[in-house]
Order: sequence, then structure tokens, then C-alpha cells
Amino acid sequence: MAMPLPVLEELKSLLEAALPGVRTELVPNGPVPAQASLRVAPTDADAAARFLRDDPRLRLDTCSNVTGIDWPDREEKTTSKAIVDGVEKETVEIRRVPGYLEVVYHLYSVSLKHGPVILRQRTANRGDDCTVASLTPVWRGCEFQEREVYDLFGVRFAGHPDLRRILMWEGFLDHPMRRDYVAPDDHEYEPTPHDEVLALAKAHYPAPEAKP
Amino acid sequence: MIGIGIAKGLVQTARNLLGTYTDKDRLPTIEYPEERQALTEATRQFPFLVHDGDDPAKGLRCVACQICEKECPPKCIYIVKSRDKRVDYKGQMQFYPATFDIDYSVCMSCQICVEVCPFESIKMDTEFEFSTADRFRGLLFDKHRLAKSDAHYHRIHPTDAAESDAVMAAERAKAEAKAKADAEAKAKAAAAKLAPTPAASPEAQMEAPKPGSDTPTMPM
Amino acid sequence: MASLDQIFVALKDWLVAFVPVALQPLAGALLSIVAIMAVFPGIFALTTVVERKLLARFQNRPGPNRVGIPLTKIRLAGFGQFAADGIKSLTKEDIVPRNADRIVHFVAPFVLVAPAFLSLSVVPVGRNMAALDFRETGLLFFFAVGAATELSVFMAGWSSRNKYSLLGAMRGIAQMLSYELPLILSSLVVVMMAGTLSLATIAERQSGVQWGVVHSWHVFTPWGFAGFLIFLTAACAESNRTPFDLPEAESELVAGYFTEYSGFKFALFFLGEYLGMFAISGVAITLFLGGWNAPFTFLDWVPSWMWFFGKLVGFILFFIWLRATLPRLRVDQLMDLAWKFMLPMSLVNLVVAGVWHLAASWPHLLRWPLCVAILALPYWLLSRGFQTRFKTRTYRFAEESRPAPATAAAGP
Amino acid sequence: MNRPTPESFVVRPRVDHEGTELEGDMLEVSMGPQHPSTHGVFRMDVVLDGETVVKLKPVFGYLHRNHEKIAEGTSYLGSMPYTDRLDYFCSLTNNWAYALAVERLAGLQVPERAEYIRVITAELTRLQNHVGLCGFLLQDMGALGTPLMWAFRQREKVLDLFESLTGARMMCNYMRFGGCRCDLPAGWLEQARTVVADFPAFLREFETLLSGNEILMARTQGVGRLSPELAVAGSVTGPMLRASGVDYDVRKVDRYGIYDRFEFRVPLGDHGDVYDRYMIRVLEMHESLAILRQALKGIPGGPVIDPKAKLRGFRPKPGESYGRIEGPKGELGFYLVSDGGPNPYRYRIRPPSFINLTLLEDMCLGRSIADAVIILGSVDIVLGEVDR
Repeated sequence: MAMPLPVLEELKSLLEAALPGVRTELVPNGPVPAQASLRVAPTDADAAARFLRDDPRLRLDTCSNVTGIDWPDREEKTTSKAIVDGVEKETVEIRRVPGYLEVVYHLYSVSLKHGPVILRQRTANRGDDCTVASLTPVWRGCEFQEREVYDLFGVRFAGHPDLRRILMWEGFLDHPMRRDYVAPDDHEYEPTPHDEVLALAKAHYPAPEAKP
Repeated sequence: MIGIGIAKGLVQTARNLLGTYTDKDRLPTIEYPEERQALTEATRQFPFLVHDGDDPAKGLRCVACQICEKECPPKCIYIVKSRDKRVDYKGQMQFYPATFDIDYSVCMSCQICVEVCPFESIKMDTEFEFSTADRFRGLLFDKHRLAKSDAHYHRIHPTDAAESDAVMAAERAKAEAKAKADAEAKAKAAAAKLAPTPAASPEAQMEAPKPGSDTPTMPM
Repeated sequence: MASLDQIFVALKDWLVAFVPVALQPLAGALLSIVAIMAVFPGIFALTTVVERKLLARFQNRPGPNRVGIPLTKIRLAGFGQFAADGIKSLTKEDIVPRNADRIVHFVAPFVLVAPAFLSLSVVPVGRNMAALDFRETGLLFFFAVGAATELSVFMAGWSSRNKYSLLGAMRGIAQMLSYELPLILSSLVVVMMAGTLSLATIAERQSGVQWGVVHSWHVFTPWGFAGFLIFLTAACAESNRTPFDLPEAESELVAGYFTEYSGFKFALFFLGEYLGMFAISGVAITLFLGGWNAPFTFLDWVPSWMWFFGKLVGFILFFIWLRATLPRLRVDQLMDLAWKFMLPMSLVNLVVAGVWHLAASWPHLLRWPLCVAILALPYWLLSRGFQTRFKTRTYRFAEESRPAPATAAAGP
Repeated sequence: MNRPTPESFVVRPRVDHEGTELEGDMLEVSMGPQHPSTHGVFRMDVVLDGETVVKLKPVFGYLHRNHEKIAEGTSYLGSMPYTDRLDYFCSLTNNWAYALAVERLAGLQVPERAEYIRVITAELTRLQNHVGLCGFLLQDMGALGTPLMWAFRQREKVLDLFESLTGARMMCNYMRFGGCRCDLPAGWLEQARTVVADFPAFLREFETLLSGNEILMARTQGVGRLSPELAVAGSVTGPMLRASGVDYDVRKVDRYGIYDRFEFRVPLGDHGDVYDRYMIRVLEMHESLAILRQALKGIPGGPVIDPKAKLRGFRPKPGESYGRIEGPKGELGFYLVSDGGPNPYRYRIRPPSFINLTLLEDMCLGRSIADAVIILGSVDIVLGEVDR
């Protein structure tokens, strides 16, 4: 039977009331306000997920979609004006905002026919500490999708039973869905009319003839 | 009783077998090189460039605006814009593509170049027999091979062609009216000075909104 | 007409007369060999084309219809295809896996083809027209030689060093051994009734007349009919035809035991399989369908060998028809069918044959229902077991409930 | 035979489906990527005990082209033809799912006629996908092409419709954000009505051939059982979920497009085995025909694209959206993150065939290798979508 899902603010308070100590954050979503999401810390993710799955009001029993998003390091410019020695000086401060990887879970309830509730986890950074909690123990359907996120984004899922590469081959080093990924120049190029590709192709194949 | 389902299936296949000798619908194969399926009007294979008149070098509608190059999802179009302008078939000064190449081996026949073209100059052909032994250059079509006449376009897609003719006629009327107004204004402003024949620049043409379509903007 | 019936026999006698008397048996044997080696591969060649064309028709395709006489526009409706296939398989590269047991790998196809030819030699293709006429052991010879096929299948599967080949070979062995039993038991009925193992004699015994115009084929008796169906099913399995093509199950084991064969050896496997199918069909014809006898007495003027080959063509078409219709069984189901269904049924059939024999003096109206009843009861019991496990189902539909109006979270 | 077993390949207690303990030597078979019945370049690393599967790991990615990455470098419109190539059997539903996600992101409205056209094309797509799948499933069962070719014969008629509407048989590239690319050509509706009217006769023929066939029943009943609880937890969607008896159809739940205007039923299976999956698809075809009859009757006139929709220079506001539809293979979703630029910042596909594979091993363990093949067939995968 279809049952209305509590709005996200209500859901957040429900969750925080049921699980003291678990902190969640509401992430608004401009164009589709109904699809705003809830961010949980990786340490709390498992408990929160189990609550979402088991609470009789929510019963979010299927995790439909798992995906990663890469937010690379970016530079934030802040300009501040200060009067130094009577002269107004403008100082530009460039602050590096560390990037992070984000894993997004779209949860639906098959038994109550509502959804989606969107759950997010963030890694600490994009380098050495990109671990989040695996939700495969909660929703079996995350298994392959989390493997895919691991494969393409390099997010490590703590607690995943079989965290191997899934689309790329074993032994592949990089994570191709990251924004800063550079495709290696080692595959066979088909010359296309575009000059940069053509130039690469020529580097690979000694050109037998010039372009007519 | 075991075996009845199997017997039913056997009867069904036998009926189908006999049906192939009487019912055309049960033997739908078209024996390709000799017989050909009638192509529908919407059929699309690969893009070609439309030219007006008989001379492809002169009548090419393309003004090398490079929108299709930008929008092409597999990036199979390559355009070099001319430095100079030349008089096109309509008697207007236009840029023209110095190079216009389409790599048919990369093209995925998605028709997006046709949709985004504001000048009705690139259309989908219905020809598909391009097999060649030359892997790298055999399917790289330059503008001479791509150019096909407006009559050809009318033959393969009559409805579309009529529509695009109407669009172009409306545009031309607008451009002419604007040119006239411009000319009058200019003549008024500088009656003494001999103004050059005002040509509808591509920008002018592009500003003219097409009926039934969105307003083209140049994402350049 | 009698001359046309015996024309090949006469031709052979005429030819043999040219050689010295001492060599005449040898010459006769050679002529028979030549005949078998020419006729059956010829039928094989045509069968491949007919099978492809018919299968295609069953599947609403035209099938091969291009290859005719080379360099001309004559297409012969595609019947040149077998020549093209033959040339292709002869000229293709013969690939042997690096780890294969080369000798066994090489020998296996020949081990398949040779017994197939040998088993064809005992089949009487017309009146007085069995190449090898063992007076008392024809059927025994056939089964003995036919059993060599298993050996070939396992040789091929083992030597290829391929897991699919091995699985296919294991399946093949299990299947052929299991189905040998119902095959032999169902033909035993005929031996029981005819009192001989000679195929030529069995065929001759069926030239009697019953019901006025009908020749007394064994299939027109309850035990003969049941035996024929069992024999046919087991023959399907013995010759690895659908629905029993598990050893070469394409969708599971790629090509089964001959996965690693190519070129001419592959063609030999193909040939061997078809020859085996012809041989077993020939035996089925001889045992149950009156051999070279016409069905009706008023058709006796048609030469006997024509009847035989006509029936053989009928069998081939039937096998093609089966192949175009049925899905494949699974291994355990295949074994179940052999041991739990066909074996009991063929044993019951032996009883029926005995009853039929003992009740020879009874009127038909009594004898028939009794035998049919003895057969039908176990059949019904055995098929009930199947029907309790597998049945057609009815399906329910989700209850129509208008969902509540979209909430904010259910998306715009 | 003494190769070390990889870590993830540790074999669980070996039992067959009847619970008998197995103790033979094990055979590791790599089924695929070149194998007749893996539906493309798909591989199953199978450990067999005799013919019983004791371990099965799906391996894929051979067709991986990182479609999602390509889409990040292409305009929103430019990804539309790529969606055709995901599940190349159902390009029109793929188009629709993508268009739906973008329309949510950009707040576009779809005119009524376009909605009708979308329903008609999507249901036609479902018909041709299901009929093709039934053919392929029986091909896997060894029915040498006859059902497949019959299915294809009928599918061609649907593809003819697609060709005269969109210009291509399979790579349709037809939907646009806010509607459809072009209006129906003259006479198309008549042609579609004929196809829809002829379809039941074909289905009857198909069912006579197979649905009551003893071999088919013996091969499929009780094979590859999936309990409703596991199916829901494993994110299985589409006909596979409904064959397990779970009433969940996105067309009914989300009522996207104009599906709430049509009367149709959702068939449910009780056993969740291969036979149910096959029959559910056959029954769904009947329901699709019912929808098509209603839609072809009620299609109104009017424009087919939102006049606000922009073809060039399309830049949705920053934000994200998830749009999903009931594709023929299951729930097909698109998740888009926009940063306000002309290209999506993140473009994610929720591929039903990929996710339905999660439980492949659970269904195959203890069954024979021949069952594994038909279980895979009944999952209905297309490698273009699995690997993306």
C-alpha cells in the first residue's frame, strides 16, 4: 500500500531521535526540491541505513541506485580590503578547498511504495583517506554498485564483502571517473578528422601519406 | 498426459512450415542485393551537405558556422572556416567551409547535426553502401563527396525538404526586408556615400527566428 | 517390375561375373563397400542442405539458396551448398590445441565414422540388398559396432584438453550408455516375436498381409507401436539429436566434445553423426516399419529399395522437425527419462509382447484392448509423477489500488 | 588442478539444489567472454563439481567505454544518442528515462501528444524486448532458433514502425527534452494499430509452441528461484522482481508520464523461477497491448515539444535530479548533477541489467551448468547496458 513518506526534515528528526549521536545534514537541491538529500557521516552510515530500512514508517527496503560524485580540490578566492598605512590595499587570499568524493544512495520502499530518500556519504579527502562505510550488509543490491564506485572513483567501502574492480580489469591503476583522470595515450587511435586526435594517431602510426 | 505439449508444439511448427509457402508474412526475408526494402521517408544514414543549383562548389548552403562540429556527439565533423567571403548561390556574401570533413566511420547517424543546423544545410542521406577496404581514409568524406543537390534532398525526404524550403523562404523574406530597411536607413544617413550592397551576414540570418523552432543562439 | 526391384542385385551379379570365380566374393564385397560409401555420404550431403533449408523454413527464413553451379547464374535452389561446405571444410586450417593428445585427437573422428559405415552394412536396403547378411547375428553386430561411437566421443573429449569437450564427452558417454538399454530392450521385442536376429529375415517377416491390404508391419501391433516410440526416442538420444543433443549442447558447452575440432575432422564428426543417424533409422525401419515392404499390398509394384529410402527420408525429415521444435533436456532429466521412464516402459513392452504372443488365438477385439491397457497403465502412472512436479500455472495480478496522491518526496 | 584459489573464490559448502553433499574434484570453467549463450561479451567464472555449480562469479566490463565519462564531456543533447546504445534493444525507453531526468532538472513540461507518443513507443519497445527475450531464453534452452526467429519476425514489424517514425530501427534517438523530436508521420497510427491488432495472434502461436511444452516446464520450473525478500534486498527490478511475487511496477508507483490514464494490470508470479519470469513477460506483453490499444485510441493532436525547450545552449540550473522509468528490463534511472554548465557535471545511469546480475550467483548455486545458462537468460541482460 502506498504510504506517504515523511518529508525530509521530519525524517531527519526521526532519525536523530531514534539514533542519538548520529548527526545528519540536509543537502538542499535547487531544481527538484523533492529530491533533497540527507548526508550522514561514514561512521554513522550503517546505523542510519539500518534504521531507514527497518523503521516501520519508512521501510526503505531497496537501495535502487548507488553512485559516486567527485568534487575535486578547488581554489577559493577571497578578496579583503584593508587600510595599510593610509592606503587601501586589496589582498587576494587563495584558499585551497580540499575536495572529496561523495557516494549517493537512492533508497526506495518496495513494500510501502515510496521514495526516493537520498542518502549521501562523503570521504575525508580524495587522496589517502577516501573510505566510507559499505551499505552492502544492509542492502544486498549495493554489492555490485559499490564495487563500481570503488572501481571508477576509488572510494573504499569499509565492510564490503568483495571489493574488487568490476568494470576495469584487475591491475588497472587509476580511477577513470575522477574529474582529473587523464586517459593514457596507449590505445589504438582511429584517425578522425580532428587534428589533435590525428596528431596523436600520426605519432602512433608513421603516416603513409599526407591528408589530401 | 505427458507428450501432449510436445505434440502441440510439433503441430504448430509444421503449420508454420507450410505457412511459409503460402503466406508472404511468414517468410519476410528480403534477399538484399537483388531486392531492397523500400526506405521510409524518415530513414537516416549519414549526413550530407545540401547545395542549391548545379554547382556544388558554388551553391553550398553551409556557412561554416561550426555549430554542428561543436554539437556532434562523437566529434566526427571537422570544419575549417574560410578566411574570405564569397558570393553564394543566393547572391549574398558568405563565409564558406574551406574544409568540411565527416568521418563516416565515426559518425553514429544520430542526426543531431541536422537538428542544430540553423541554415538547413546539412541533412541525412539514405545511402548506406560505403564499405571500403581502406580503413583510415576510405570513410573520410570531404566536402566534394558530401555535397549533394537540393533535388536529391527533395527526392529522398520530400516532406522534410518542403518544410525546410518554407523555413528558408521565410528567413529569406525576413532578411530581405531587413536588408531593405537597412539599405534605406543607410541611404538616408549617407546618401552621398556609395554604400556597398548590404549582404545578409550570417549573423543577420541567424537572428531571424525560425518559425516552429527554437531561437538559434551561437554558442561560440 | 521385379527386374527393377532387383536391378542393383542383378547389376552386382553381372559385374562380379567378370572376375575370376576365386575372387568373386572379394569383388562382391568391394562392390558393396563402394555402394555404401557412395550412397550414404551422398544422402548425407543432401541431408545437410535439406536440413538447413527446412530448419530455415521452420524459422521463417529462406535458408541457403544461393550456391548453385559456380560461374553460372544457375542456383539450383541452393543445392550446391553441400559442395561449397565440403570444399570449405577440406581447405580450412586444421587446428589442434597445443596441449591436445595429438594421436587420440587425430584418430577420434575416424573411430566415429568407421563403425557408422560398418553398422550401415547390415541394414537391408531392399529385397536381397544387405551388404553384410549375417544370417543369425545382424542386429547383434549392429549394436556391437554402434557401441564404438561412445569410444570415439570420449576420445575426442578427452584428447582435446578442453573443459567443454570433457563435459560434453562425459555427458555423451552417460547418455549413450543409458539409452543403449531401452534401445536394445525395445528391439528385443521384435527379436522375440520374429525369432531371429537377422535383419533381412525380420524385414521379410513383415511382408505378410493383415486387414486385407495392409502389410503386417510390426508397428501395427501394440507392442510394435510402443516399441517403435521407445526405439525412436532412444535413437534420437543415441544419435545426439535434439532434444537429446546434450553432448554438443551449443548454448551450454559451445560444441561439446568436438569444440576443438576444425576443418576436415569436424566434417568427419558431422558425417559420422549423420551416418549413425541413418543407420539407426534404417534399423528402426527394418524392425518396426516393415523394412523394404510397402505399406499396402497394392503398392507392391514400387521397388523395395525405393520403399526403404523413402522411409529413411521420412525419418530424416522427422528428425529435422523435432530439431526445429523442441528445447533440450537437462542431464539429470535425461537420465531420469532413460532409467525411470523408458526402461520400465520397455520392460512392460516385453511383457506385452509375451501376452500378445500367448493370446495369438484370441479375437482381435480382446487382444488389442488387453495389450493397450497393459501399456497405458504404467504410462499413465509414470507421467503422473511428472505432472505432479511440473504443471502449467495460472497467474495472479496485482490488486488495483489507486496510489495515494503523490507526496512531496515521490517526485514531481 | 592445483592452482591456488583466489581470495574471492573460496567455495562455500558444496551442496546441490536437493541438499546432497558433493565431494568430487572441482573443475573451474571460464564461461565466456566468447560463449554462445552469454548474450554478449560476458564471462562467468564457474566452479563445477561434476555439472553442479558450486561457485559462480560474473565478470564483465569487456564492453566498458565509460559512457558516463563521455557524457560529462558532451552537451546534454549529445548524450541522447549514446543512451540508445546502452540497452540497444530498447533505445526508446532509454531516451525516455534520460529525457525524464533532464526535464525534472530543467523544469520542462511535456505536451500531451508527446506523452502519448512516449507511452506508445515505450510499450512497443517493451513488446519487442520481451518477445526477443522469450526467443533468446528458449534458444538458451536449446530450441534451435525457431522461437527466436519467430520472435524476430514479429519484432521486425515493431522495428518497421520505429524506422518510419524515427529513421532508425534500433538507434532511435527520438525523445528530446520537453517532448519528441518530430511528429508521427502520416499513416503511422494506422500501421501501429495493425501491428497491435496482429500481435495477439502471434502470441497465441508462440504460447502453443512453448508454454505447455513438457520439456520447457521441466527445464524451467523450480530453477533459479528467487525469494521476494532477497529480490527486494538485492535491488532486483522489473519482470524479475514481479516474477518473485513482489508487486512493484514503476509505471504504477511513480505514474510518470501519463500512465495513470491507462487501465492495465501487473502480473505477478508465485515461485520466482525461470518459468515465472518467462510467463510474466508473456503476460506483460498482453498488458502492453492493452495499454497500446488505449493509447492509440486516445492520442490527441497538438505540438510534440515544449516550446520552451532549447536545442542549443541548453543549460539547466545547478542541482541534481533522479528520474526513473519502468524499462523493459527493470527500473532504468538517470541521475544527473548539473553545475549550470552546458554539460552535465555528473551523469549516472542506473542500469537494470547490471543490478539484476547481483543475485546471479545466489540463483545458480547448486544448480547444474545448463541451469546457470537459462537463469542468466531469464535475467535478461544486454551487455551494452551492463558494461556501459
